[in-house]
Amino acid sequence: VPFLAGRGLAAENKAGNQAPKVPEWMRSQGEPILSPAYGVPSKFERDVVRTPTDLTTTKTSSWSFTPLQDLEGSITPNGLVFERHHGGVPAIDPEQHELMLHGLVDKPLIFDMAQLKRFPQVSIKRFLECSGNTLTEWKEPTGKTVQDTHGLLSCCEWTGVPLATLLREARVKDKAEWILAEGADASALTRSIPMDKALDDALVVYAQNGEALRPEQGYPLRLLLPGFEGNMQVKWLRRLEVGDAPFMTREETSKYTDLMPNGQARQFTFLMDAKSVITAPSGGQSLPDKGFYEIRGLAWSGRGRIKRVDVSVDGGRNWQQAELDGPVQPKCLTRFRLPWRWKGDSALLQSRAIDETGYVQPTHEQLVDVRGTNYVYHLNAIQTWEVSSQGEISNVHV
Amino acid sequence: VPFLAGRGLAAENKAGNQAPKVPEWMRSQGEPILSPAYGVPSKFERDVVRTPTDLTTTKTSSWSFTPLQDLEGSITPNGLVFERHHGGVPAIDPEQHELMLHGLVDKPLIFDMAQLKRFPQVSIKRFLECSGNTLTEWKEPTGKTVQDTHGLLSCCEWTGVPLATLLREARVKDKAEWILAEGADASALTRSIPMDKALDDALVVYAQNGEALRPEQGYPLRLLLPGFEGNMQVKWLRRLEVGDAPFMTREETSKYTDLMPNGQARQFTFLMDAKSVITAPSGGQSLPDKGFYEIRGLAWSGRGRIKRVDVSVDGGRNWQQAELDGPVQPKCLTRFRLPWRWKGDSALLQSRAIDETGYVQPTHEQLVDVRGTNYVYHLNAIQTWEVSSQGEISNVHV
Amino acid sequence: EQADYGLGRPASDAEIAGWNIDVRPSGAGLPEGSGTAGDGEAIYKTQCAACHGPKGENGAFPRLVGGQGTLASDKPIKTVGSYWPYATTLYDYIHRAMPLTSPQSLSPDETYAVTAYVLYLNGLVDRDEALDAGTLAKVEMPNRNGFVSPDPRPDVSNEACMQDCVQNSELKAK
Amino acid sequence: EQADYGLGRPASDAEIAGWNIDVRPSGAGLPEGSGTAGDGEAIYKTQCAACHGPKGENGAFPRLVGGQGTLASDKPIKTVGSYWPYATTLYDYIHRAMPLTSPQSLSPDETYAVTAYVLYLNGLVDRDEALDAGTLAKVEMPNRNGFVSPDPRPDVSNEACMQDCVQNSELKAK
Ligand code: HEC
Ligand code: HEC
Ligand SMILES: [Ca+2]
Ligand SMILES: [Ca+2]
Ligand SMILES: [Ca+2]
Ligand SMILES: [Ca+2]
Ligand SMILES: [Ca+2]
Ligand SMILES: [Ca+2]
Ligand SMILES: [Co+2]
Ligand SMILES: [Co+2]
Repeated sequence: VPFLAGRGLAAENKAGNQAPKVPEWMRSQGEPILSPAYGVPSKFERDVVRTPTDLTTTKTSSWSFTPLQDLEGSITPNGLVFERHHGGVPAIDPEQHELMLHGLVDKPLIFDMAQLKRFPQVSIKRFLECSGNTLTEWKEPTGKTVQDTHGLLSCCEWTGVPLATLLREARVKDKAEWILAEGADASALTRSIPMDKALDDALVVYAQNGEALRPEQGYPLRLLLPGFEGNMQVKWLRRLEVGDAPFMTREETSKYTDLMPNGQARQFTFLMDAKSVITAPSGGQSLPDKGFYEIRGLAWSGRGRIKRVDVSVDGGRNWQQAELDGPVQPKCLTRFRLPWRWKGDSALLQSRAIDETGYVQPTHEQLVDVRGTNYVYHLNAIQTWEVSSQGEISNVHV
Repeated sequence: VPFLAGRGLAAENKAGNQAPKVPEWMRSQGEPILSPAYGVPSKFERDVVRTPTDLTTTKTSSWSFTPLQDLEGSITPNGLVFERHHGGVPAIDPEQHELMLHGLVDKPLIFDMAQLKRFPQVSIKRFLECSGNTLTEWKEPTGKTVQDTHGLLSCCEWTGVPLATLLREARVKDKAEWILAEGADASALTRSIPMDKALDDALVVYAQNGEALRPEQGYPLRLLLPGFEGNMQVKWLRRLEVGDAPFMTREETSKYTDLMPNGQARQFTFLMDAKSVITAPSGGQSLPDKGFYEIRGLAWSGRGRIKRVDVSVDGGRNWQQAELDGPVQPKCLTRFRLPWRWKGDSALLQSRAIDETGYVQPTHEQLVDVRGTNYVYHLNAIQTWEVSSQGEISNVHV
Repeated sequence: EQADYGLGRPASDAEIAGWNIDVRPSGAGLPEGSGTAGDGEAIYKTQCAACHGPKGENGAFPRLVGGQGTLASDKPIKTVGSYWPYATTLYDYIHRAMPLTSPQSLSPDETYAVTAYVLYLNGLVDRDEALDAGTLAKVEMPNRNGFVSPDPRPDVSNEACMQDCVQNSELKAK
Repeated sequence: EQADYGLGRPASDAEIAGWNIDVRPSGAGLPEGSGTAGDGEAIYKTQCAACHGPKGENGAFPRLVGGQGTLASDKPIKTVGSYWPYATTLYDYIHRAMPLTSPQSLSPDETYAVTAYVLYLNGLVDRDEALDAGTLAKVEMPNRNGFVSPDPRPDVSNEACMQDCVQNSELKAK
């Protein structure tokens, strides 16, 4: 059942299984172990699923949203991690998949999966956000729920081998500056990766929340560039070519460039700026009655740790510092909380993140003043949820 | 594909999809988004499942093991969290489920799920281990894989309300000392919880790795007692009765008491002592060739943080300190790693954990000397994997 | 932390009574009713024997009878008679969980009777001894004092020797 | 960290050649072969028009043609002609990803031809101008200098005002 009675609760007769009666599920044996061997959610949670965008003509070059309103803590369950594909999800046989590393290296190499897994390994909890997350909200409030407005966002414990380790194995030449990463899907998606990131915390990962990557997240192998826009973290990774300049692929020229009002477009805007959103109470939900609620949300920054999150219930006129769930990790979803007593009058809920660089999450208006409304990507503005006096919650701009 | 060629790899013709050829999965569109809306593992990972014990006559009072050899990092994916049930898994409608809190309180209360989720919330990453984990290994090495020998062990980010918060709401009377926790399954399982734990870090949880609890882990509500044996962390929680003495339930008298050689049995042995095991290389796997391997494993303690893990490759004669994945959290699975070059001769791999209390994980022999071999529970001895000169790995006692 | 979040509703006495099924060593929680082993034999034969064996031994499911005196042996046999410390727990468990296929189906009288029968099979009550809220708690279980607490662990202390560590087995061999 | 884990095998030139399909702005990576817009029209009509429209406009899928001069307007139209900075990227992308239903199926000659046709539809090459490894990189794209880097952000600085904060909108209203 949703945290708030957002979805109509059938008022069917509930007395049957409640005190003083012995519930029916206590009066006969339940399901045996392994029902099934790889467990699935309760049938009562069948509403908690990814939902599709309605902006694309084909479902193989499209995206689906994580149900942030139904999630707690800061780990996204693997089955609900958002999708953004350009040529559909390939069914790759891991025993045939290989990674080719060549270009400005002394020793061009090919790795199979077993070899990649033998390298020294790193497990690290990092967010993944599509740079197009929240793109529907540039011009006017459009998404109904936080899944619609912010759902191209997830966070997993990723495991893999540092890209730097593979580069050392291949003996990278000095004049190397950029690396082309190429996926083994039908779009053979390619992005240019700057060498300093490759040698910093870039990973070639094969596991997600403890198990093998899911097909939609790049099984059996993908790139992880903590804090960078999702599109660069190439899924189904098959090739890394070391070069001395950007490769100027379609995804970093025609797409994932940010058009300014003057007609110029910003290129190589890799980092996801500090951002936050309240997930409860949020759009489409309703407060069943006056009284105590804990305002909860998520904050994250591609530039490191979240330092502070403030919450306002009056549309930004007054703010209170929220509590952060520790240990706060860099480039990772961070859960924030603020106790709140709703007295029944209308309210405007906002959250504002500050990261370790001191950067303060801007208002929608401040961003539009500088970037216009055709920027498409990197919309990290403060989100406002209006609570009506009836407790109905909607997406608004102030 | 397993990290090590443990399972026979069909030597089918792999050239078809490898360089220089264009793999078939790049030559046509892949699957669309939402295939399905709640994602599932790749078909190539269908071997990664929970496996059953063969020690029980009925599958509704039984247990299944987590495939630790196939997992990375320290989060257990929800579908692979181990099971231990006494009356099967009930299918509870969350909109009818209630929690009753009564006994030595001024205000006996009943909470529904929506109300429980509105209380101030805590999300915390903790291990869950059945106190019967590794019980097959008391007398002689029996389990083939680390899933067999140590698989009643998982670790999730749990979210719920502190039990102390609910107790304060009900105004607990001074002479309260113990709380009976009762589940809404066919065994109506009950355990007595000491009040100091209830007021410390005990939680009433409803979410696991971000989403609702899974049916096998207590959907929609369970108790979480970090560091305590799994049986006490009552699933499908329906009732908490505050009392002044232990309730002496069947699960804490007939079961979950530890028989000593002198015929006396230890009762209320709540805590899971510091323990560790190497998950790779481990039983049933084989090393494909000489060369570099990273020895990897898990360490955990019910008494707080893991301080150090040492690894031996000669059966305990010499040890090296392994590296721990940070941030090390208390009462949480902690991944450890040690680089190792196998030269092709036989080896005896062991790990030894030390927790923040200074307690050192004992040898099998030390435990048996004190507790005999009919103790059943709490076997936290050092595990030894023998690597033969052919690279085959098996479970042995030294 | 605020004391009162105003969440949750009062539990009525009737609601509590319906779910408050635990029985404590003092006998607290035992309902009205009674039964003798004699009464319980029929119930046991029809609802329990199929799984636990006609005499509470040699069934496909846990053995309920016998094993007294074996706890300190190499092959301890833990049953109601040899291991359980309280007869009240037997009533509690049978009522809440047995028969496996229909828990909480036995009435108080039936539960007293079949509890008596299992105790009787273990030689702990006479066939016609009536067990009820007053008498059940007085039944003396052989292993009443067989449990020790609080938890005496840590009960083993290993050292973190790092180099040329001598194995216990070698120590013993000397 | 040790330099050499001895994991992975050497990649042969032949293996690399099979997968090394990227084309860079310099023209590096362009294969042997050539094609004119004239050659490309038939390929476009049979393999592309169904999705992108007969003239690269008004198809169900992304518009490829037109939009020049709109980038600074309220309704910018980003196409190959109005937005792409390099013609070499067009070759690279068409060969690796188009037609959508059969990527990497076009030969070098076919790819040069249909690349030329898309450029032609945008008025950027003549119908009979042969594009090949030498000439493609020389095609001047209208929006060649339309991109700025490095990343100029942060480009907005908000303050963490806590009490009685004045909204921008109010500021403006004054
Ligand atoms: C369909 C099979 C079945 C039937 C019928 C059944 N039982 Fe059981 N019984 C079991 C199983 C299985 C267990 C072990 C439960 C567990 O693993 O927690 C058990 C456990 C018990 C125990 C606890 C044993 C111990 O030492 O912990 C008692 C006492 C018991 N049963 C008594 C009864 C009585 C009395 C009846 C009839 C009223 C009955 N059983 C009918 C299957 C059955
Ligand atoms: C079955 C439909 C289909 C066919 C046939 C097809 N395309 Fe596409 N095309 C698409 C889709 C869908 C996209 C957008 C892909 C994405 O979202 O990344 C696209 C994108 C493109 C782009 C990039 C547009 C941009 O501005 O980024 C070009 C250029 C292109 N196609 C050219 C062609 C050519 C040339 C052909 C024929 C050889 C062709 N297409 C055939 C569906 C098709
Ligand atoms: Ca529902
Ligand atoms: Ca960008
Ligand atoms: Ca397989
Ligand atoms: Ca114990
Ligand atoms: Ca009671
Ligand atoms: Ca190249
Ligand atoms: Co009853
Ligand atoms: Co080709």
